[in-house]
Amino acid sequence: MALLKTVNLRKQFGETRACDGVNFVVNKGEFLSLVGSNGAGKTTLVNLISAHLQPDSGQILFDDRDITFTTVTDRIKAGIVRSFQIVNLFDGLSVFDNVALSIFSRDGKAVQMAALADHDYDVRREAIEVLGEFGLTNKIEVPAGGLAQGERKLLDVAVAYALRPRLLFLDEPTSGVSTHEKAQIMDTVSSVVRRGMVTAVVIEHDMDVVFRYSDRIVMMHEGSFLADGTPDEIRANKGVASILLGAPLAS
Amino acid sequence: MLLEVKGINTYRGPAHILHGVSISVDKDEVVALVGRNGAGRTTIIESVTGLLPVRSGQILFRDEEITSLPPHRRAKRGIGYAPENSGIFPELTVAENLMISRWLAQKTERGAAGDGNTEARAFTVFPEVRQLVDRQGQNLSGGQKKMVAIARAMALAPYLLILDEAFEGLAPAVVKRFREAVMTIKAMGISLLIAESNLVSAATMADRLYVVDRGEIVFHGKPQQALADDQVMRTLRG
Amino acid sequence: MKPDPNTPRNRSLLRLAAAMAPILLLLILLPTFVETYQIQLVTYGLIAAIAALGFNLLLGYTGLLSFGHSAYFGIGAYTVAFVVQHLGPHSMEFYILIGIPVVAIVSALFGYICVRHTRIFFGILTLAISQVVYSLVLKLYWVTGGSDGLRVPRPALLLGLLNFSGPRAFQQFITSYYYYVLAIFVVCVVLMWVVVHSPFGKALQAIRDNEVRARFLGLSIRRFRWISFLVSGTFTGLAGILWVPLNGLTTPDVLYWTFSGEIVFSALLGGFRNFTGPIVGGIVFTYLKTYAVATTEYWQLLLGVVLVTLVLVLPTGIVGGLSMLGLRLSKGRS
Amino acid sequence: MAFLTIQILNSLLYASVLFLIAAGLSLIFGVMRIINLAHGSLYAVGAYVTAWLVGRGIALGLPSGWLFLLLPFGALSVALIGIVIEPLLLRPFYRRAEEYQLLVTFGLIQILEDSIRLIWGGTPLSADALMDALPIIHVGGLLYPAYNLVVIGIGVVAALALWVAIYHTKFGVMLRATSQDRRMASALGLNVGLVYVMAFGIGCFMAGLGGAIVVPTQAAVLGMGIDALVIAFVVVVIGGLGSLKGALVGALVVSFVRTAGIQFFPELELAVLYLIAALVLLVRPTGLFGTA
Amino acid sequence: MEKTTPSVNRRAFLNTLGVTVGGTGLIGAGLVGGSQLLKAAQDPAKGRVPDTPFKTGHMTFLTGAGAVLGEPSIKGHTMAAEEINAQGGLLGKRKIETITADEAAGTDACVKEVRRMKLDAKIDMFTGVISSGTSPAVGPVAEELGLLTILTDGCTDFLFDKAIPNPKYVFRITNIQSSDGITAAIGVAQTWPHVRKIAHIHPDYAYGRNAYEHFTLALERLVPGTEIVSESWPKLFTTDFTAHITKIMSAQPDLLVASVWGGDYVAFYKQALRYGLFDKMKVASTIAFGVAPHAIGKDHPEGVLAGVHSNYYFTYPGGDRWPLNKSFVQRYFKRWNEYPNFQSEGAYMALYLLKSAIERANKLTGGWPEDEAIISQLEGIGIDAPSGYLYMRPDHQAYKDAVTGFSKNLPGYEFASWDPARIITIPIRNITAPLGWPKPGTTHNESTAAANWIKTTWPKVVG
Repeated sequence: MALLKTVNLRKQFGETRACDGVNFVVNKGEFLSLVGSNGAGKTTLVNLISAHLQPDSGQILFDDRDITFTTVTDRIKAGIVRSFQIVNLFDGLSVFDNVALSIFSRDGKAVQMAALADHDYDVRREAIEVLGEFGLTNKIEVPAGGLAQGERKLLDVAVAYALRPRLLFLDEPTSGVSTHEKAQIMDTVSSVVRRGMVTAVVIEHDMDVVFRYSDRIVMMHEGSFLADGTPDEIRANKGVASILLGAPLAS
Repeated sequence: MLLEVKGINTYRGPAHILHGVSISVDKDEVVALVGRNGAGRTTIIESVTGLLPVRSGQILFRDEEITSLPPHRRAKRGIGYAPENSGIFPELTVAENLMISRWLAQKTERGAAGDGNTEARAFTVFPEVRQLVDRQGQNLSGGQKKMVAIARAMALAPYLLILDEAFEGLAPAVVKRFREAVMTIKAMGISLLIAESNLVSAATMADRLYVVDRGEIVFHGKPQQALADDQVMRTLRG
Repeated sequence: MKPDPNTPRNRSLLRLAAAMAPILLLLILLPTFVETYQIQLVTYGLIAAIAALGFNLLLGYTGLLSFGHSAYFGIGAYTVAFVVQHLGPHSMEFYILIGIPVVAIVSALFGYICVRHTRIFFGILTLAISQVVYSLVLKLYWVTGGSDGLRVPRPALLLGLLNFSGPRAFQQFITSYYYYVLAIFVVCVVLMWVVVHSPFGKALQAIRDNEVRARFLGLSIRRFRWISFLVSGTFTGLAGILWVPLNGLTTPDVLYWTFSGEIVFSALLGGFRNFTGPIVGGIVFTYLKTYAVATTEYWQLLLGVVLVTLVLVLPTGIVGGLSMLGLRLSKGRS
Repeated sequence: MAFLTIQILNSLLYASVLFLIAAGLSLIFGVMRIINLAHGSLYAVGAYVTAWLVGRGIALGLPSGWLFLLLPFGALSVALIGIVIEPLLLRPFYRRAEEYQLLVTFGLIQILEDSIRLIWGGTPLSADALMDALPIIHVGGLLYPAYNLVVIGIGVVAALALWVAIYHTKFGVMLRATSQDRRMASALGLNVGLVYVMAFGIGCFMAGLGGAIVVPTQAAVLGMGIDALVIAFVVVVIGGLGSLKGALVGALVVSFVRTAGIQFFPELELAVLYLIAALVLLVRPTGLFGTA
Repeated sequence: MEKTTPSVNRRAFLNTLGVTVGGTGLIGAGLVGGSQLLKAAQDPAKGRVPDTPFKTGHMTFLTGAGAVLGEPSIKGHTMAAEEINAQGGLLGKRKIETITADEAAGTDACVKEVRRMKLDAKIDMFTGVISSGTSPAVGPVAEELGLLTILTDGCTDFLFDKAIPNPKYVFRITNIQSSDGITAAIGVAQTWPHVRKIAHIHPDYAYGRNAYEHFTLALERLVPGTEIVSESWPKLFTTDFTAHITKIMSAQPDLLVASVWGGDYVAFYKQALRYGLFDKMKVASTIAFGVAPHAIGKDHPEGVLAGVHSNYYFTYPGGDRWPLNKSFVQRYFKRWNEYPNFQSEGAYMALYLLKSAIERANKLTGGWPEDEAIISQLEGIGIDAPSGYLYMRPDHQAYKDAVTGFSKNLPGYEFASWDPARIITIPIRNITAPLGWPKPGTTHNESTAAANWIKTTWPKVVG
């Protein structure tokens, strides 16, 4: 059951083909990893799907509906949500506000001017619940700018998750954190996502993480798909391993 | 030692990025800094070039302390630099991009030696650049920009050339061309410090390499040792 | 410790009230122990504070530096003057009733144009538009009185309950008007406080901090900026409305770009990253300018030096500097 | 026809001075990303210094031809002020939000305006001896002072010189490199601090030169700087901040529109200028020739 | 109305207006004697007079383009205070202390300043003000504060016509603004009755509008059949007039009427001179020589009707005919190394007017007089001034002869001054609405009482 489909998606920057006719399928309910070396085109693909970039050609279908030319807001409303590789938080706002804002925005309450944000108990309850799921309960009053790197990563996912997406893209949710934090983050993220029955696509470098948490792994190289399969299938694929370690394809 | 970095701590804004990093580059040596995105390679490089101030630690270049010198004074002492995004001035022609380095080279000991035409050496490395001199920076392709960036750093007549992700986003054939260039440059008596995310690629060029992870040097040694080191491989994969 | 989802973590409204109570009490008692002149000056200060408060919704909370807020202040002032000239009752409530919709509409119109840009381009555009208004008011002599401006006599307050005539009318008016402005000021502070703590206010701050991410929360950035502009302009316009009867007349001076500069100055002086900063800044600037003009013939020089020095040594403004000091002191103690 | 010619010359005269002010303003913005609100006041300083020097020169009995040698000094003195101001007052603010830079130069206006009064007082200073050193020429039965042609000439020469300096000299390359990528420029060995001082100095020199050449045709009066700033601002907004070509085209547009305004619609002359600026901003926020 | 306007011969009408040329006039002057102002009061003050300082607040342009008029104002005020203090002060006891305020801080700041001076600095009297924009702003403030005020300029008709129609505390000793335009029109009618095509250039604010309107009104009666061929309204504090000048010249008028003043006028005449404007037409100005005399250069063309705001020029009354002026000019020059202008004289006289009123009130009541007593003495007071005879109407607007002249380079001065043989004086009562004339908004809706008065009472001349 395909939730998302791209058809021959292309995007070129100068002479670099960041997305070279990609046909990408995400099935409902799966936890999928997108892997590949730096510059393979993973982030570009997510940017295209989230309407951060416009494709040069090709089609994007969500729930069998063509959304290629819809806006960011439309796609969020449809349920396509993403986080960012470099943590993108509202540093001047508290941890609580960061998450609450997602809920306000989702519920169309963000335009309310005459109500105190802290006094919306429905939103409050939900925000605290979400933060609880991500293990950030003790930090709710801290400004997001004052969090440690690992917590920022978690909050970044929490902000996206609070939008209650149907399809969640996480761009390197564990980059820049220590190994043991990494496991913690991935444990938290994957359990929350699975519990919430959210379809998730994770861009990730760490193959241990990828193998451990993914239902399916798609590998990109130079703008196109190189491999697609379960962790076991990918593990067995020799080409993949050499690419990831940086050897030229031919060798 | 040509370059000695001793236990530097560097911050980006409030974030503590480098934790006591020490590296060195010797004369006639190609040294690679290997690490994943966000590991701290670029921060090390910017600490060496002076674009980021270091909080503590020491940087010596040709046995002189340069820790608190501004970037332009370091460049004049012979540190050439080609950044990750190549840093080509978009509204300057390639000739003008090269000129800046050439003028400065005339004021340096090394640049003044010989006929002073430091561009000529740059052109021997990348003859293609000669055809591009009238183009504006913004009209170059990514690969061309990278070539010009290296040529420009060469025109400075450096003792040390620092390349940050010099091969990123290049077609395999072009990468090969760049690797040869590195060897040519080394043969000219210029040491290189190369930042790479790709261990195998780095290993083919470097005499020595450092593996960086989370702002620390986690491995230091010959490329073969690195490739053989399971821990290193794990770090680099994730 | 698990936070209780049913209680706001800081009992924010109560805290605001607690913080304001002593200050408010002081302000209420003020006329009993200072002279008319000081009361008048504080009234000017409160009005400047309202203007800066409005301005800061854009700068501090939305991250847009307007260099043309004189336009909204001036339009508020001129609206009152036109009402006085062409419509009947000399009633302050009537002025406010007519004035606020006018400044709101103008702010909405200009804001719609201006929020298409950000950063320096936004600043320049607001500046240019305010200068168009200024030059029109200056040139349309027969309508606006040109550089002479328009006179506004003392209005009656509270639906005509308070009228002022007779020998001590001025003193009586100042005292009454002080309370009048104080009341509106308190309402404005509370309103603005609610706005910046509302979901809308949070969204503005989110947009300020990170426009890209805000867009990926599904917020329509431009619309939020526009509404923020509208609210901001309206507050500043209200300040203009309140200012005219106190001043007795309005001239194109309040539309000139240097007056916008003074509003910016006030906000930065107090500290634009604080809710209270612009309020403090507005009042302090009123005093600063008044006493600079009074002290020396070279008041501009004095003001300029004070400005440059303040910006150099107090980068976060008075309130920012004080809270930093407070933080350091409390840290030192513990 | 003669009147038309004179009005065109008048516009060019005005454009020439405006260009000098606006080009300086634009140059400083282009390189340093600072909008120098005190730029008009620096122009006024140029006018005052020149008028004062000319007055001294006459008192010392300098022959009138020699007085022309004093013109550059008016401009140089302003450049000198700029060279002092930049490292002292502006440099601490490069790392801070742009609001603060605006505010500092706003404070600088007040300091400069009052300093002028402190030094030279309130009576207008005149330097018309320079104007009288040159003949009045006949243009189709009308008179036109040759000095005004000199001003136009200086404007043209300044525009050319600036163009050559920026596009065809070593310093120009450094200047453009710095304006495009400050970090990279310094990593390549350019002393960015020095480039900034020089760019600011040159910008101030242009403003001072504008003041110096305009003062013989008018007089140095208090407040001349504030007015000049607002108009120069309109020029750069129309032409595009940071663009030399923009300053030139903007100066011409403003001058000709203003002259047409005076001649045909005197009631709306000023408002039309701001309106044009606002419209240009709406359609092209970066001005006709600016880049973001 | 127009049809019934009677017509008379121009020469005869100018005679009935009392226009004299050559400065032989000096109507209503007191005895020609020593400089009476400087003399100490003949009798010692009656009663107990405190020796606390008498605080005055003097507001004028200290900064900006208006400072060219503000500096003479402050100098005149200072000199009068120094002279009076040298005699021991007011009533021999109270030294005059002055605080100043900058009019350039903006009309709105001026309002605040007047309040501060009265309520915070506790001044006893307020003087000064130059701009016609400031006086209607601060006049009502002074009234509501009950602050004794003698405005030394800020001459707009609007002040007493509309802003404070029934002043109690505010007096003004400058000639009323409408007399500027009318004086210039009379000068034109007297000298150049054959002009037909007229061009105008006025600063675009109240003063320029008023000058334009009253000049035009008066000239209509004095020289019927003229036509306005060009109008220019430069912004106040414009310095580039070249486009305006070319526009004026392209209209080929016989006469240019200008009310551009201060630094603006200096810039204007210098540019107009080089464009040959003065060769192509007559020029009449209401306030050309109103700046500090030395601000005008030797290069100013001769034969221009160079008004001084209908107030005072330091060479008139000249020589020994009016020693009061001669000695005033000498003392002023000694003190400040420059010649006084009308602002100097106005500010100077304001203090002497006050001194005189206080002395008279003291004689009547003894002790330091109340404000009310001073006010009742000021109303209707007559006093010799450097400019001639100064009379304060009971409605608080002063009368003094309107005066204007023609520019000429005289030996002995570093600047162009007035041709002594061609100075025109007009008794002010003949060119302004008389006491009690209906104010605008009562029985008529003209812009000023004076405009209504001219329209109603002036005949149209023929020949």
